[in-house]
Amino acid sequence: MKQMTYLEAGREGLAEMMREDPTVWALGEDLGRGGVFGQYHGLQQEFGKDRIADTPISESCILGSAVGAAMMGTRPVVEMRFADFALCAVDELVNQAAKARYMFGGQARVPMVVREPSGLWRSSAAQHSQSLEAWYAHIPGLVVVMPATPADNKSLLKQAIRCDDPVVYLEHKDLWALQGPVDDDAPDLPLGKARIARAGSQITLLSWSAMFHQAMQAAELLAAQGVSAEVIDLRSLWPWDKATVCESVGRTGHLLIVHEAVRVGGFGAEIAATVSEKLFGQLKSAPARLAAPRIPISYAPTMENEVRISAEQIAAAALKQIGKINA
Amino acid sequence: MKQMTYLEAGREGLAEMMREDPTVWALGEDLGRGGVFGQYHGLQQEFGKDRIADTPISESCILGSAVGAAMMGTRPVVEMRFADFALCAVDELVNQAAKARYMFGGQARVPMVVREPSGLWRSSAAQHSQSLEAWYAHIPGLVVVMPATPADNKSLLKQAIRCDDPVVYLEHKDLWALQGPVDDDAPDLPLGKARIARAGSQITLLSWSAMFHQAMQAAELLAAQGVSAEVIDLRSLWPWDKATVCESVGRTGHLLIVHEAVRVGGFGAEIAATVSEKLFGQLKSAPARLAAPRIPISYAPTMENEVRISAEQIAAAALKQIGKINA
Amino acid sequence: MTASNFDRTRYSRFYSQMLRIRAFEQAAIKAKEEGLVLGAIHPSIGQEAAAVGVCENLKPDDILLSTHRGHGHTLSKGASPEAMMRELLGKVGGNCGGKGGSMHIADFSVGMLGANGVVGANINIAVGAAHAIKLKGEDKLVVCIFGDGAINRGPFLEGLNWAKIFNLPVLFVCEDNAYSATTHTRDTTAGEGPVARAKALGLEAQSIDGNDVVAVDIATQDYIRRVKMHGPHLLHLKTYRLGGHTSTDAAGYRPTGEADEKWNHDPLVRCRTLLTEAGVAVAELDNLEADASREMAAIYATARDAPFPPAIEAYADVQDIGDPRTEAF
Amino acid sequence: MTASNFDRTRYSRFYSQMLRIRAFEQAAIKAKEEGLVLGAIHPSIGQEAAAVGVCENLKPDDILLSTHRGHGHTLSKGASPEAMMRELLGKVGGNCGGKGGSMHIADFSVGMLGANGVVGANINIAVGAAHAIKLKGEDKLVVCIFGDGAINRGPFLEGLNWAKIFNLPVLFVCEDNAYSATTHTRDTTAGEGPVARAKALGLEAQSIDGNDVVAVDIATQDYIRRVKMHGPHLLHLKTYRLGGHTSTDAAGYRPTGEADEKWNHDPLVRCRTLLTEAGVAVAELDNLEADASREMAAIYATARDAPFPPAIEAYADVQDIGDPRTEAF
Ligand SMILES: Cc1ncc(C[n+]2csc(CCOP(=O)(O)OP(=O)(O)O)c2C)c(N)n1
Ligand SMILES: Cc1ncc(C[n+]2csc(CCOP(=O)(O)OP(=O)(O)O)c2C)c(N)n1
Ligand SMILES: [Mg+2]
Ligand SMILES: [Mg+2]
Repeated sequence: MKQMTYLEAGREGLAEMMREDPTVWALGEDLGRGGVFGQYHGLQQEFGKDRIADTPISESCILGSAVGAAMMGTRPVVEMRFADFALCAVDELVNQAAKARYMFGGQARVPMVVREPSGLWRSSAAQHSQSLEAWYAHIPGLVVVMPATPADNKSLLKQAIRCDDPVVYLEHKDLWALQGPVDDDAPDLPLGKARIARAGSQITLLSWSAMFHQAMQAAELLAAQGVSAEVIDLRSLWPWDKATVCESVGRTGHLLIVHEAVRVGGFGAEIAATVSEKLFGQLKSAPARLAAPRIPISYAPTMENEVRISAEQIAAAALKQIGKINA
Repeated sequence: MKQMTYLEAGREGLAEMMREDPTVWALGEDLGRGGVFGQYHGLQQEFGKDRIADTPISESCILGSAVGAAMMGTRPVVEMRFADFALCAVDELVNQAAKARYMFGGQARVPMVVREPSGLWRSSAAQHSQSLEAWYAHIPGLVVVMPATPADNKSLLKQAIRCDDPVVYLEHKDLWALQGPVDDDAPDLPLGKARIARAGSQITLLSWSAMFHQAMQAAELLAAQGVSAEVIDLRSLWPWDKATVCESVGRTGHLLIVHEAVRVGGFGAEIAATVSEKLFGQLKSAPARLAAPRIPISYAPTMENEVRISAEQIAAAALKQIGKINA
Repeated sequence: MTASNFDRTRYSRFYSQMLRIRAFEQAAIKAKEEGLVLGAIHPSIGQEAAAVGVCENLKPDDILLSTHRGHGHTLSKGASPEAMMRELLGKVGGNCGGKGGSMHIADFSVGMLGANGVVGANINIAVGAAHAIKLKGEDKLVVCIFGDGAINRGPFLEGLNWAKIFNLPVLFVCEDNAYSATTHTRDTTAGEGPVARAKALGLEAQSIDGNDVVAVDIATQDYIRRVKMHGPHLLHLKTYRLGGHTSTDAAGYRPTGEADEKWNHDPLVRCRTLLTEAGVAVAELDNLEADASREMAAIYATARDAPFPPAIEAYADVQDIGDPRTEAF
Repeated sequence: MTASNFDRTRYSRFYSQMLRIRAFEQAAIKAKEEGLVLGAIHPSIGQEAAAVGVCENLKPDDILLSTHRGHGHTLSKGASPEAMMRELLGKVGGNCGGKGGSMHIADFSVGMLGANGVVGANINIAVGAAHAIKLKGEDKLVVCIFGDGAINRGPFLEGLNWAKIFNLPVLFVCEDNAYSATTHTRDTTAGEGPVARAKALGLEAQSIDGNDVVAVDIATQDYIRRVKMHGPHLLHLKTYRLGGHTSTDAAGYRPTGEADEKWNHDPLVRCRTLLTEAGVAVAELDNLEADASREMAAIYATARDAPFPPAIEAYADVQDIGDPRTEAF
């Protein structure tokens, strides 16, 4: 199977969709030059300036125009550069894209993908590092996808583009260079399905995006200590795969949710609350959350690291949760 | 004690602060005419056009300019008209106001209040009805306040204005006309303290803003059926009064959280998850949430009512939760 | 405009459309007074010439985006007034199935892609619709109508700049009724207004008496041709909102006498005068007026008697993936 | 400008400041190459005349807002380069205590209210700062510097309109280096640019050769006087970014030869020529250059050797109410 990076996989997914469907196009700043991280490298050469459109620095129009273009039967892929800049276009996403189909009584479809490179990336500070997936999951009308691997980034991006709903597609900046196998013959994944990436019996570690990889490492560390952890990559936050999660936690009895976003009001809270509701009585411990403190993100590494969750921290929290060590 | 409406109480609170502190001023559209709901009625006459400023329809500048004005030692009170329109100014609130103090290493203070009339108001449809408090609670740097009564609206607004942090102050549109006692001599409330509005022993009903009144009615209905419900008005979402809530739930063993916002990713999830973490083992049931389905808000009352929680629904959910009736 | 080249058939039709809009809104205001219309409505009484002069020039597959004050535009674009009235009453058979109400009125079947509850938001959406037209190589255009207040929001700059950069087929129409809600827009608008701003963004633009339906018609025809050849243009239509911001706003903030004076320029009266001067019989014009009233009275009655949509419809048309009807378990 | 009225003392000082900026940024680029600067830096090499010509005219309590490319502005406003270098390295003693880095550099003690990571966001903030000045009746002004790319964002329209409406003491400065990241701004900007847009919003505005520090100085003096009398104005400074968008951007997207040609207009060389023509001794100018290098070399060394802030500082300065240090239980 071929190996490629997370970044290349996204690019290949987009290119394949553009070849397959002439109504697919992409818009954003500096795309002709490949986009700020190179995610669009070479695409303007293949597809021309109309379909890989270089835009002004006008986030509200980038996103807002995509709403109009989507309602008119094209499939725009919007590049927001940094998830933080999408905050310049929230009316367009939340009041317009997410609601158009509904408030017009089903007359509109808004098939668009909003790519928002998200998360911590060494010393990018408070305005270039945020993870706001919980916001989008709270908004009716939006689909929310967060791929963690190259294979998923290709497959899920393609599915997001095929989807008739507006999809917030959050790629993690720290995963761009991650290498992994991508199987061109694999059927594309349905949106909303989690993956049990590692089977285990004593605790379920649930995560997504970059944190998933920390969870996998944590499972190794736990294995070394004789603890069998199941690791789930949630992949989509809306819809989220309650069935897979509950089935797993039903078996293990312990759930530890790990995400990079701020813990207060993070999506981990929704999962924890839901799992409690569904499995009360079957749980051996309260669903636990390991996530960022409620502080902005610093530039200096010492302070920035305070919002980073490591595999060691996850393993320690898991051990504590299953009662192997004390607080 | 004098009686006044929630709207009048807010106005009086603002007027008192403006008399007390010459750096307090308000800005927004149509304020000279009293604001869209009359919350500013008469204030321009008293304080002049400089301190009750009529602005262009420029939400991003209304909020963004307040950030600059706050950093320069004034205390702007920003009127957003409808919480939904604040979505035109999210960069200004989240990337600027909330982070300025931090990212400049403590050099800045951003003492501003963002008033966002929020929530359902008959047939206002998808773009004039949203409750997005969960978003703000998730953002480090912000204080989030949601008063439910006239007395609180006066007292908490004054405290929000006095506070050196940016405060998102969500008044509920459906409460404007609510009458209640306001004690001018009462000391102003600290931000972040919940109120046990009705003592009870068998279940804790936790709510805020307009839903608090439904919860109070539900407690009446429950009392009529011999069930003793404690009712808490949370008042502030950040900080939220974990101590009061946990103490109550520790006694009753059951927690039912009721909010008007969408259930998925709503702040109820945070509370439910936290209470589970703190009180696992002491709980008689999983913390439960009654809140809106994940759908946009309709115009026609039949459909709009699907996102409204009634006292009857709360009472029924509470009975079910404590095992008095079956699913 | 001399009597000889005055197209009586055309402007009789325009007059009739203006009468229909007026009658529709009068019926809606009545329905609001009776508690039948549940949300706010923003009547466009006094602005009908702008709506009709622009929208009568659009083909069914041309695209229109409007504002919270969009009844006139929508009707003139060809939407069924019955479906519109039902929508205002939140009834079955409304254009948006009762989900939208007045502020979200839309009829995609006639190319009307929606009013909008957010001032200025339609500008970016319109530009995107035009972008799609360009990408698909279609021969149609987008008309985006917004108020004088909207030119102070960011999308005005971002959208017009965008349209020009990508050379998109959009006709921007600033329908200037002098007020933004309860504030005179002059007090919140720096510089010379929409035409100067549009020109600074590289668009051709002009101001027109928006209460003169013939002038609006001619300018629109001209600009539609130019838009198709040279990309985006802006028309500034100067009109006046004869009523309040919403139907329940008494508009006491206006200088005394202002509205009374403006009633002398009622575009319906002005159009009627032109037609009579051109020799159209008074009886014929009276008939058009009576027809419009009758049509809207009938519509009002059917809408009133129609049922509300079933509650379960609230869960439809949210989204396909993660549909709330199948997602909740 | 004749040799006779040329103020040698003044422009020697300006030259010295430009040299200090250049030397600071060269030191920063070196530190970045060595892995000491952790985040991205956006050098302003080639744009020093704009920074100095504007900021040397500001009093300590005048207010300045800048962009992601703000080292020059900040230094010229009087911030300590040592604190700035420490900030770039995320070290103790940085202006922002290591929390901000290059893109959030700020020194409130000299009226420098921050660079900003969001293009155009400083415009609304600046306008609000000026609003506070007006409310408090203070005699000072706000200078808001932004790039050519920022004029395509909504805040440009909203903020300039606002400043004019409220007649606020703001000098807007569009520092036009021809590029927005990797895109030539001409390709994304409709119309004639910032001056035309500002004029359409009722502001007086003019374009200046931004590489001519004397021209910038004179225009700034004039505009500062006018701002204090008549409210907001805009200066458009045409310059050129001699390096890449960030220090690690090779800028291969520029037409061959473009940058080489522009190096001939290096504002430092131009200023030096003026000074020598005015009779300033070459040795004196060489000394200024050596001083600047020495100063920044020393700073670089101390910054490099300074420690990182303790991790616990991450929890400070978030907020008073709901402070994360006391809230977590
Ligand atoms: C972004 C936003 N801000 C404020 C409002 C509230 N609002 C509704 S209509 C209106 C006035 C709009 O004025 P104008 O654009 O001139 O349109 P008109 O009502 O005169 O037709 C305002 C302020 C809104 N709907 N959206
Ligand atoms: C709202 C927003 N969009 C995009 C970016 C990414 N970005 C950073 S600098 C830059 C180019 C800005 O160009 P210009 O305003 O001309 O300033 P210059 O970099 O040339 O000094 C871009 C697009 C951003 N920081 N903020
Ligand atoms: Mg108007
Ligand atoms: Mg530039």
